[in-house]
Amino acid sequence: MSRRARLWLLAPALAGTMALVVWGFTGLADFGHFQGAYGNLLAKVAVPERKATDIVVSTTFDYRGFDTLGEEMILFTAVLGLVVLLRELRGEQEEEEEAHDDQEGHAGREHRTSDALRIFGFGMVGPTVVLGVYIVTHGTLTPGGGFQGGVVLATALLVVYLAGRYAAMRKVSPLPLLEAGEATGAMAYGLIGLGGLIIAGMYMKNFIDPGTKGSLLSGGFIPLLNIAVGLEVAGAFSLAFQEFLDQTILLRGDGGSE
Amino acid sequence: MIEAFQIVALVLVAASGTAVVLVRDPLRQAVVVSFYGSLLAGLFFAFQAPDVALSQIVIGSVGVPLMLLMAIAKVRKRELERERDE
Amino acid sequence: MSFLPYAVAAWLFGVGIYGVATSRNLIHLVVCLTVVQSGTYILLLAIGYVGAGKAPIFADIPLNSKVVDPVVQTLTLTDVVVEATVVALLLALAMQAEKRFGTLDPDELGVMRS
Amino acid sequence: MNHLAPLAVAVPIIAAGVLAATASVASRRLADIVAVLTAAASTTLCAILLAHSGHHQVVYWFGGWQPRSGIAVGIAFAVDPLGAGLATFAGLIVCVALVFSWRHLETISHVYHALMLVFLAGMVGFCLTGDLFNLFVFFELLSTAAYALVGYKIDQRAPLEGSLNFAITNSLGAIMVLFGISLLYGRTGALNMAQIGHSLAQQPADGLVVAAFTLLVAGFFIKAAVVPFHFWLADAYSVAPTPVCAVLSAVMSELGLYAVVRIWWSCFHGAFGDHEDALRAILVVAGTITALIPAVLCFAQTHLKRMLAYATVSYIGLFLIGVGLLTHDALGGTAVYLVADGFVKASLFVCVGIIQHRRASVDEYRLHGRGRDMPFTGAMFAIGGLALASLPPFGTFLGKSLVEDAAVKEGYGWVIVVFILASAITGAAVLRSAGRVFLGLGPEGESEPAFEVDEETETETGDDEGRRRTPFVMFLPVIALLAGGLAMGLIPRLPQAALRGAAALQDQAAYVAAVLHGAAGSVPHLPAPPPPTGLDYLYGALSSVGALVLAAAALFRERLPALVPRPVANGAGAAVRAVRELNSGRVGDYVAWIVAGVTVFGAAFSLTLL
Repeated sequence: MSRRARLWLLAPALAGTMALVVWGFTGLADFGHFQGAYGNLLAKVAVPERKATDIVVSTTFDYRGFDTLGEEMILFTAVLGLVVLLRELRGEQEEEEEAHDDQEGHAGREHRTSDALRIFGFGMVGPTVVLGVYIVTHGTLTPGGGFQGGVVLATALLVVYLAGRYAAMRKVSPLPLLEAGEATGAMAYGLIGLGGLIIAGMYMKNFIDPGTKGSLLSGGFIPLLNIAVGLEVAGAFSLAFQEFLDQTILLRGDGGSE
Repeated sequence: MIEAFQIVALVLVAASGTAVVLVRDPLRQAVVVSFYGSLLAGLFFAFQAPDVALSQIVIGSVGVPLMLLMAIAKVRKRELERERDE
Repeated sequence: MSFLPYAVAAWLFGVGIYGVATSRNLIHLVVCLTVVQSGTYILLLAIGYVGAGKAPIFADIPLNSKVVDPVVQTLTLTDVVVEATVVALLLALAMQAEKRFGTLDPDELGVMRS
Repeated sequence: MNHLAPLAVAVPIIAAGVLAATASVASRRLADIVAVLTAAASTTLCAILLAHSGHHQVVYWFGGWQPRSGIAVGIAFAVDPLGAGLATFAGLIVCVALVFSWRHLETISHVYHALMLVFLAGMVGFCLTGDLFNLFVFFELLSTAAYALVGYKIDQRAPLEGSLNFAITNSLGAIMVLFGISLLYGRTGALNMAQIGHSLAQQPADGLVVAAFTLLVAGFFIKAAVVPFHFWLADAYSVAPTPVCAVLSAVMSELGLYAVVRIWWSCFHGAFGDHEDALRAILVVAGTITALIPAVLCFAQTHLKRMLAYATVSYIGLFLIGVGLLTHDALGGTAVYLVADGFVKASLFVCVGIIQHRRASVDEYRLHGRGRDMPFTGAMFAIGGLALASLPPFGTFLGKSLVEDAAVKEGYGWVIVVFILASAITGAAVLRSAGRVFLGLGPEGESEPAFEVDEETETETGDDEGRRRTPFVMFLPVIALLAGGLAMGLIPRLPQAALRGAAALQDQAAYVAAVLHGAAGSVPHLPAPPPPTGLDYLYGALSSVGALVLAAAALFRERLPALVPRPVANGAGAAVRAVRELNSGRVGDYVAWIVAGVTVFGAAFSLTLL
């Protein structure tokens, strides 16, 4: 189809689809007047039952914890996919390495980052990691949890990259270790679920005493799951960033010679 | 029922979402989409969803735009190489 | 006015699909797909919003407070992560495609016809 | 015993994690063995579940969150015979594919194995779940694995493009599904399918229900590749590694249809039940179009994998007719048909994989006569072609007869013509290729330059020594798969069991009672359907003989007298070319077609279902 023909097809089709969608939306309760049986029930029972103050987290990890296992696996699979799709093939690899050596010869990009930025960057790593760990571990109490904290942890690695250089980042986080950590996090979630089956007789059953409301360890196995997810997400995003960086690493080196 | 700041956030999101689609240059788009991600996060706060907002900040306005920038950088570099070869 | 959140969700759905269908650049296309997906976030959260309700976090509000629906927030969390994974995979594909085809224009790929 | 349900998903997931975590230390062979054993274990679990669900619905609440006064608190697996059967079938095909991959894809194999196991976990979870959002999660999980697997051969252009088109269109489908789920949640405040169905049935349907139904159906039709949502399929299936093709074509597409069946009977039947006749008409017409147009495109192909890809779409059309008849005997028959055809199509893909391994090409013309010294593969390929044309006593024949009989009962006797035409044309395409490649029949021809394929072999052990004979691990899957296709037609109690499973799936009241109130509803007892009659055998013979005649006509066109007047033939040729042109390889076009499809289905549903 020519682009013009495509537009002729798309215009009425999209109009029709939009009309359908809007028509559907008019059947929804007025904004702010929702009364969902499921949500109302959870809002009532979740805190007494699970002691975790953040109901979104107890829903994510306990009541609907199985969804989150699936979501974990989607992330895990996507990273496997990145490893597959961005792998360097034989021959290509040598090419890239030659180019890389070239870049080393040009004194690399180490000198292109100003010292001030480097010091600032290294200074930022610590707080970023602490923030990430904090968000992961306080998931049951306040907004946040394994996902959000995990991504923050992964960006700490990027800070290393911004501040220093790629080689330093690789030294901090060798790829096989990251891969193993990511896979372990994903597996750990499934295994904790299995623990529910073995200890409490039901897959994904919360087999640890929920503790008292407001304490860091409330929510039973929710903090454990948060840590598993944090590990997985941190590993996954670090790997994703590195896979993309692997591809872009030469850019900075070239920049000088242009 | 709808609050004024929610209306403002919604209108901003709709406008910047449209801008994301209409900006056809990927590099400029990556900047716009990062802005869009932050606006969405703000909207989620306005909808009383701080957990989602936090995710949106780390993923929508940092994670995804970073991946985009890296992808664009790689593509630009190859374009330059191709031009040099010609 | 109370239809506005739903209208915005529908608008993002439509404008995103328009972008996907007419895109001349794969990276641009991937971003347009995220716009379509962001329509689902707004729809879900708007559905679950309760007027004058608080966030469903009982750290410092009494247990019987009126809160917004927690389930939609859980769903949206999953949705946001799913979006990131799809973006990562599609970008990887786009970059490899650019490497092999020398172009990012989806209309110029077309190895396979008929 | 119920605990087997979560394990069927958890086992492959954990094994995938182990494989990925130990990637740098474990050997390739070990990974092969672990993967095959894991897939076999998951298959066994599903098979046991299948046996149990034959007695009563198996309901498993994750985390032990039983529903409270009819409100689901957690996520449930609600296992019925058809879902468990499809999951078992998926496991079997993945096992066979993993055995076939023994010699495939030497580089970074551990990732391949992990991806296949996740793919399996996604499909199994998709079949077993009773929660709508969980269905979406598994939909994304299996799709994500599939995108990566299709694009596995990144050194070639076609797989990248196929994977891109696949990923973009299917992601759009997933988003539509999510919009539909959101609408349903907004209406019912529930995610459990039984609860949604129960709640929707309480009040008359309106625009919201129609829109939700359309968006969900369209999203799943994209996965199933129903016309006009089908364009991506040929691009993806013709370029994926052979073992992946087998799984995609035999199981994944069919899952889209299963989801439509699931949501119709569990969620929407109560709301739209009065308008069943209208929906039946819409689905049968859509199925007819999906069966016939791709069948012609299949016949016009010389790229063997692309040919089988179009055959897959054509069969999806036939299954859609069977599903769309909306009766338990049609659905049971479709289940038999679907599994038998899945076995056969997987065996055909594996045969093509063997040809590719030995001759480094998948183009019919380039392979002309070069398969003469591969009599066994040739024989299997030809038998597969006949089975595709529903030759008795293959399971395809049995399934087709069951669906045809059900169609006659519903007053849709004319669809028999569609079944015969589609199965004869797709079978003929395979037989023609078999004749050309393995017997060297017909004149030599130029392969169409319509699309350039990177002609390379996938098997990386293939030095000249390795190419001279076919390894045993490649033959074994072909035999096993064809035997499976044959067994589906011969197992005595199978049709009855399938019909009972279908009746159980369609009993919404019993489903709600079992899921939400823990009732141990029993699966209804039904008499065995009558065995195929003489008329059925006549239809089977018609399609088989028709396939042979059509294949012969294509091979010996020059020697035939001109039966068709030249202008008519030219016109038909131009029409076929025009239809082929629509599959432009451009994802923008595909998206436009998808949106058009949503509009058409949406209009049809809103005009008839309210």
